[in-house]
Amino acid sequence: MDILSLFVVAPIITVAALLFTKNLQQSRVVALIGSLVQFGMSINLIFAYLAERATGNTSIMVFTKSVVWFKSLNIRYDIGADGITVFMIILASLVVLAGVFISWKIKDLPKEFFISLIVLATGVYGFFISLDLFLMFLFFEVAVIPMYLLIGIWGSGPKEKSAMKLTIMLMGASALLLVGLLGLYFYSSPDGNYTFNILEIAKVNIPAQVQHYLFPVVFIGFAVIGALFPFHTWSPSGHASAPTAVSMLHAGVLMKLGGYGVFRVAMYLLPIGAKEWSWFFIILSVIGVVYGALSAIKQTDLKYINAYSSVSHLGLVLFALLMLNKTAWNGAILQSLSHGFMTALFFALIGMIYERAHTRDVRELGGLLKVIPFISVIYVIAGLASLGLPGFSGFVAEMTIFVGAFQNVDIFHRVATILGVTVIVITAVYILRVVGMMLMGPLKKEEYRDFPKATWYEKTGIFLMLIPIIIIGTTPLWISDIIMESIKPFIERML
Amino acid sequence: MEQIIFYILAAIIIVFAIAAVNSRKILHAVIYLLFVLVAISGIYFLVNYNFLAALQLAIYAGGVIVLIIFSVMLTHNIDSKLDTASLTSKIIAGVLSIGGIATTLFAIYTYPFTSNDNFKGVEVSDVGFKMLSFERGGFVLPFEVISILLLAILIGAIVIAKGQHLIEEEHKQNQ
Amino acid sequence: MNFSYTILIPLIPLFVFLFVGILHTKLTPKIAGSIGVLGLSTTTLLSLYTAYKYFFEVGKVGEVYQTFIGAKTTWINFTDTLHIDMGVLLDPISIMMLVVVSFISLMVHIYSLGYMKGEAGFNRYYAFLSLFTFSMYGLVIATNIFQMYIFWELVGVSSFLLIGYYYDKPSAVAAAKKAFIVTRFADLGFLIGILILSYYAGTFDFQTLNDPQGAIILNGIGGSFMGLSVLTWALILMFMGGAGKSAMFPLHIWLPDAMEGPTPVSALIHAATMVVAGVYLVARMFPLYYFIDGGFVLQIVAYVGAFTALFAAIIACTQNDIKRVLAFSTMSQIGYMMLALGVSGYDGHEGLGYMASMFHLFTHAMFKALLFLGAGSVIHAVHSNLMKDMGGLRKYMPITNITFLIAALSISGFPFTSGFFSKDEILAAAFEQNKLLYFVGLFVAGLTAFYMFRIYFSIFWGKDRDYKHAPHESPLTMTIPLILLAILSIAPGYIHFSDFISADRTSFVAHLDFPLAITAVVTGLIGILVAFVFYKKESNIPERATKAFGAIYTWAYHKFYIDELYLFVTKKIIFNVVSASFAWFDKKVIDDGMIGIGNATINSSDKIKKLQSGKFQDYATWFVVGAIALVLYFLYKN
Amino acid sequence: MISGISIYHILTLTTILFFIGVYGFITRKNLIAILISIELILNASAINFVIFNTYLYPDMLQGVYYSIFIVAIAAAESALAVSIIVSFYRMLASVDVKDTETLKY
Repeated sequence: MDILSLFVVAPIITVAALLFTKNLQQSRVVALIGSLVQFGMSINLIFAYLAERATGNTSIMVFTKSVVWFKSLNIRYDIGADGITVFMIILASLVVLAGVFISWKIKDLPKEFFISLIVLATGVYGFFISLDLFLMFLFFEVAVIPMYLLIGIWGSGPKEKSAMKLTIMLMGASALLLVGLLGLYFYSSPDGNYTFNILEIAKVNIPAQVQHYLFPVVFIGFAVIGALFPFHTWSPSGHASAPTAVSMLHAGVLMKLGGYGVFRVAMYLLPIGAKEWSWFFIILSVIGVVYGALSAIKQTDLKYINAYSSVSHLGLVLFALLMLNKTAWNGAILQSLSHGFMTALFFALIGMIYERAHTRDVRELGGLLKVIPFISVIYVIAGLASLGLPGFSGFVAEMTIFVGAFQNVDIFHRVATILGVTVIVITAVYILRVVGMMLMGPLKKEEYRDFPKATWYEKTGIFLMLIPIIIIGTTPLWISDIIMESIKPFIERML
Repeated sequence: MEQIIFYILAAIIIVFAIAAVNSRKILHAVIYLLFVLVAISGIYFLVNYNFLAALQLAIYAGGVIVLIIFSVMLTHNIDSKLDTASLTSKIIAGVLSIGGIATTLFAIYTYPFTSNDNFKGVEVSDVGFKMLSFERGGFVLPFEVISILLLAILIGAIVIAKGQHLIEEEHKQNQ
Repeated sequence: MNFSYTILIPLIPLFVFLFVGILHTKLTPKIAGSIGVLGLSTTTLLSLYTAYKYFFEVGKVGEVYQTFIGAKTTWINFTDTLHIDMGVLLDPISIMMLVVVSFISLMVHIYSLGYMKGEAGFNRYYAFLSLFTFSMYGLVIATNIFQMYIFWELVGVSSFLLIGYYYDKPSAVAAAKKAFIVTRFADLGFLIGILILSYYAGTFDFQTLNDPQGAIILNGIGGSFMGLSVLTWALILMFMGGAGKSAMFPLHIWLPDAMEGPTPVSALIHAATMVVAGVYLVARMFPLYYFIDGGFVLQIVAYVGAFTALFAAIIACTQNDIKRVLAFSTMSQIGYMMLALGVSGYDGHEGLGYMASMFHLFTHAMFKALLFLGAGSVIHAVHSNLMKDMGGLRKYMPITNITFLIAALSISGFPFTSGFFSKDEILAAAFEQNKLLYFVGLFVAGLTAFYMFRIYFSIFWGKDRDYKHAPHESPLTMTIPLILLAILSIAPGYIHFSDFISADRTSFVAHLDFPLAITAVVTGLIGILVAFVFYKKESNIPERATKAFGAIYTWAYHKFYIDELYLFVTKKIIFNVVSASFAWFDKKVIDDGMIGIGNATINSSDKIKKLQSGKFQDYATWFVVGAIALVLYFLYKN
Repeated sequence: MISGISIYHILTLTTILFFIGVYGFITRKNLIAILISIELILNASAINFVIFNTYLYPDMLQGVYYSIFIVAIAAAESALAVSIIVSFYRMLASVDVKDTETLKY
């Protein structure tokens, strides 16, 4: 078994084992062991990756494996990894692990909950390692469908409606995506030997006319899950209704599939289309960035605030990708990672606060620093990280994006960039508004005094998210260099 | 002579067909249908398909009409008048029919049929031999298929017409 | 000379921060406090040692002070040429700032042992102080503009945390938020400025950027935008960042509110160190500011500085909260420094303003910290910030009285105090360059003397108020810093700053210009005299004066309604109109639009469903229609 | 072959007959009446088969066979239809088309 296929196999084994568990105690332990193994594997993966690169392997993807799966259509089980994949997998495995900790005390149907969670993780891992468009699409669907169950069953509030909205919008996007992928497939070879393999398709130059039509299809198909304006509305209500661990996984990992797919497929395979369309999508993404942030200011539900902040932050990812240069792309990947950890941390904290206060309305909360100091302090830290304070990952990512975006000289890109930069102020406003209203100030209600302190599993979950934020934020060099190295072949195709 | 007979038959067919679809008494409609069917068998006679004409008379004019009359008897009061269709639906159907006639006739008249004149008529024995022939051009297979179909329909018709509660009663009696 | 040990200067406070911060629930206040003081003492010694080594042993090669890079490592790579380094840059101004920061910070650390005694968040307070000190060191020793920006943000957040120290007080929370957001807004300009500058210059590095013989200054790269070169725009935007941090008009509104923080914090952050970061930024980039577009941006700097100095001084005369008076005074003095930088030249004696600015920065840090700490001592005694609750305290608090007086004299430019020398240099520099600015400066000097002595007399003279319990002198931990600072409010005046700090790094001789000095002193004395008449004894003169000024007084008392204007723009326009309409738009238009698409699908399927009526005659009709249509199609196809 | 009558004449007749059947099928409200219409339609097509055979391919018998089969199937169909009608009548006491709509559910 090769090192990457394990990422698909391990969760499946976990799911199989979960089937035999009987109660919460058993299933959470199994899920924990499973996700710990995955986490260990992802850590191992980065060392294996570095070792592989150290041996002088300079191919775009390492650890590749190719098995014919469906011969007549030339669908293959093609997998491989580069630096970006490696970090994405670490992100996913960490968030899943933290998600298991956060759901330590889940009440209803624990077995089914953990199964759905791990299935979702399988889809995510599979998506990141696939080199075959069909396989990628398959795993994409595998990741999206459990979301419906997770929100619809374990959610809160108008959960059915939110789950429906989320699933339908994402399915609509994947329908679009499928069209795009099939388009790629049928132009993948001039002589009829069609292939879904990304690296193979990249060797063919798809005619500019075709790229012109395919790019927006593929881009939007992926970008909907990356919360591209105006297709972001599934995200606030979806997040608000989802249970904590699902929000974490969804905002932290699943929404990253969008940017990752855009980068891997849309940009890599359709460079001419990307150049032609970039102006249009830059406008959309800048609107998304500023608009998401401005909408967040006025929200009162913590999860809504965070969801809009995600729209804003992920808008920056798309914005950076559309800048079409190495630095910005590096920033986009860093931002994906950074936002993944930050937003997962946020949702974890919001979940904890909700569990105690039974409300997420900031107007009803106040002075929580006094009663749950640990959670509140981490919330402040997460907030500061989110508004791009140096020393946390957000700063590194945003600055890389802005510097990268500034490499485009023309006035359109300049204006777009400057508009995008304003988000650092708006973000500060809505983060500090929450911090000021909810954590600081006098205690709003007396009953808040009896809030239980953070438990060990909550703390573990929190630290799992916080530590990478600080690592990326303080020592970004090695991470950004690995990513930079992996971006090179992609950017070369662009130029 | 044949020409005149044909026109007479054609007139009978059309007039009684129209009467059959417009009559407000169901039994009348059935009788009109009978006239139409008989006139059609006349046309078969005209083209020298005697066997077919006989078949038409026996099965259609004999069997089917009787069947329909029986069902009318079973389900209708003899004096009851049928509902007429609404004017709109009549207009729609009429326009549609006239349009269909126009289209089809246009298609027919623009197509140059090349008539073949050496027609001799058909012997009944030929029909019978060919029907049961399993050589090239034989019709034994459709014949068998039709017979199986008839059997199935026979059984089906009995079961359906018998109705659920009758079957159940029978079932009880057996027990 | 190997300066690599200087890396310890920021790292020690960082370590203290992490240690105290993580263990803040475990440590007793005593241990936390001593760790903080100990750490700071070490860094102070290191800074002094470095200053000594640099200025007196290795700094000067030939006639020029050299720049040393104590340590440097790449932090992140952006493009092939752009990368952020983290390092230690040592040159005259950074070392001077190191000394200022470490000394004031040490004083505040010691002082806080007494002032903050018994506070619930004592350990947290010391952790934040260390965080601030670390960030400020990092800012000061930055080797490149982006490192500076990083620590710039960090000091911002430390300031936020410390202003919001009393986090259950809504006004403190609001003030903290305001401080952070306003400076953040200014930093937006700073960041864009950095982006523009670095794109055209291809580097973040100060040494490359500031090289007067370098390509950037000589060639003035980049095109022009709206009549000014892009580099000028970059510098204007960067100055915006500096103006935000240094509370220059119109980005000053956060500073008075920032007084909600504990008084020692105000002394450290909002008087002596952080707020002068803007001045330091301009000084750091001075060659660029001076050479690009013939110093166009420096003119802006000068006028903004002068205006702020005047504006803040006028408001200071009307405020009743002593900390607010001091806050406006700080703004006014920083305006002075900006003014001095703005009128400065580059070579030799031309660079008098630059030197004066740094000199004033140094002296101001000392006496303003002293004023704040003295005010803190008073507040500690009477538990109020308001002047009406104070009076006649000289009997109860002799040490505070004397030290406060020294500081007040110093800031008023009384002869033989350090403030006298530094202010004189500034006025001299302004006089040489721009008479208008000189007179503004002179007028402000008079106002400064007036409002300082207004609060001095109100606090320490006049008659006693009915105190709940008799005020008493503060403990030793608080008075020792006061005494040390009092000494340093006088002594630095006798240092020849021009020997050490100048725009072009060569020493020159700055003479005391007697006519100007005498004018300034007389102005100051008039100010003091007026204050003496007004406030020495309770009288109705102030009230009459207030009436005489009428509307102007009311305006000034309300800080010229700038806060209200901001509040209107942010609250009414941005928050209630823009943001609310965006939220509405999202809910009603986009979300409902998406839901509408779903509903439209359902509705249309409802409609289509009717086609399947179950009436087989309908089906037959459609079937015939279709058949006819098909026939027609095939007929007419050919 | 009918002397003096071309294939066009006969086809015209069958077309008219066919569409009369269609008209009846659409307008009639009674199931048995509809059955009658269906018979008309079937007969029209049966004539067509025979006529094509006679006029165009006189040496073959295919048309005849098709007609025979049509007759057989028509008979079977009427039998089945009648049984359904009877059964339907027992259920709903009606042979109206509009009542058959309930069968949709």
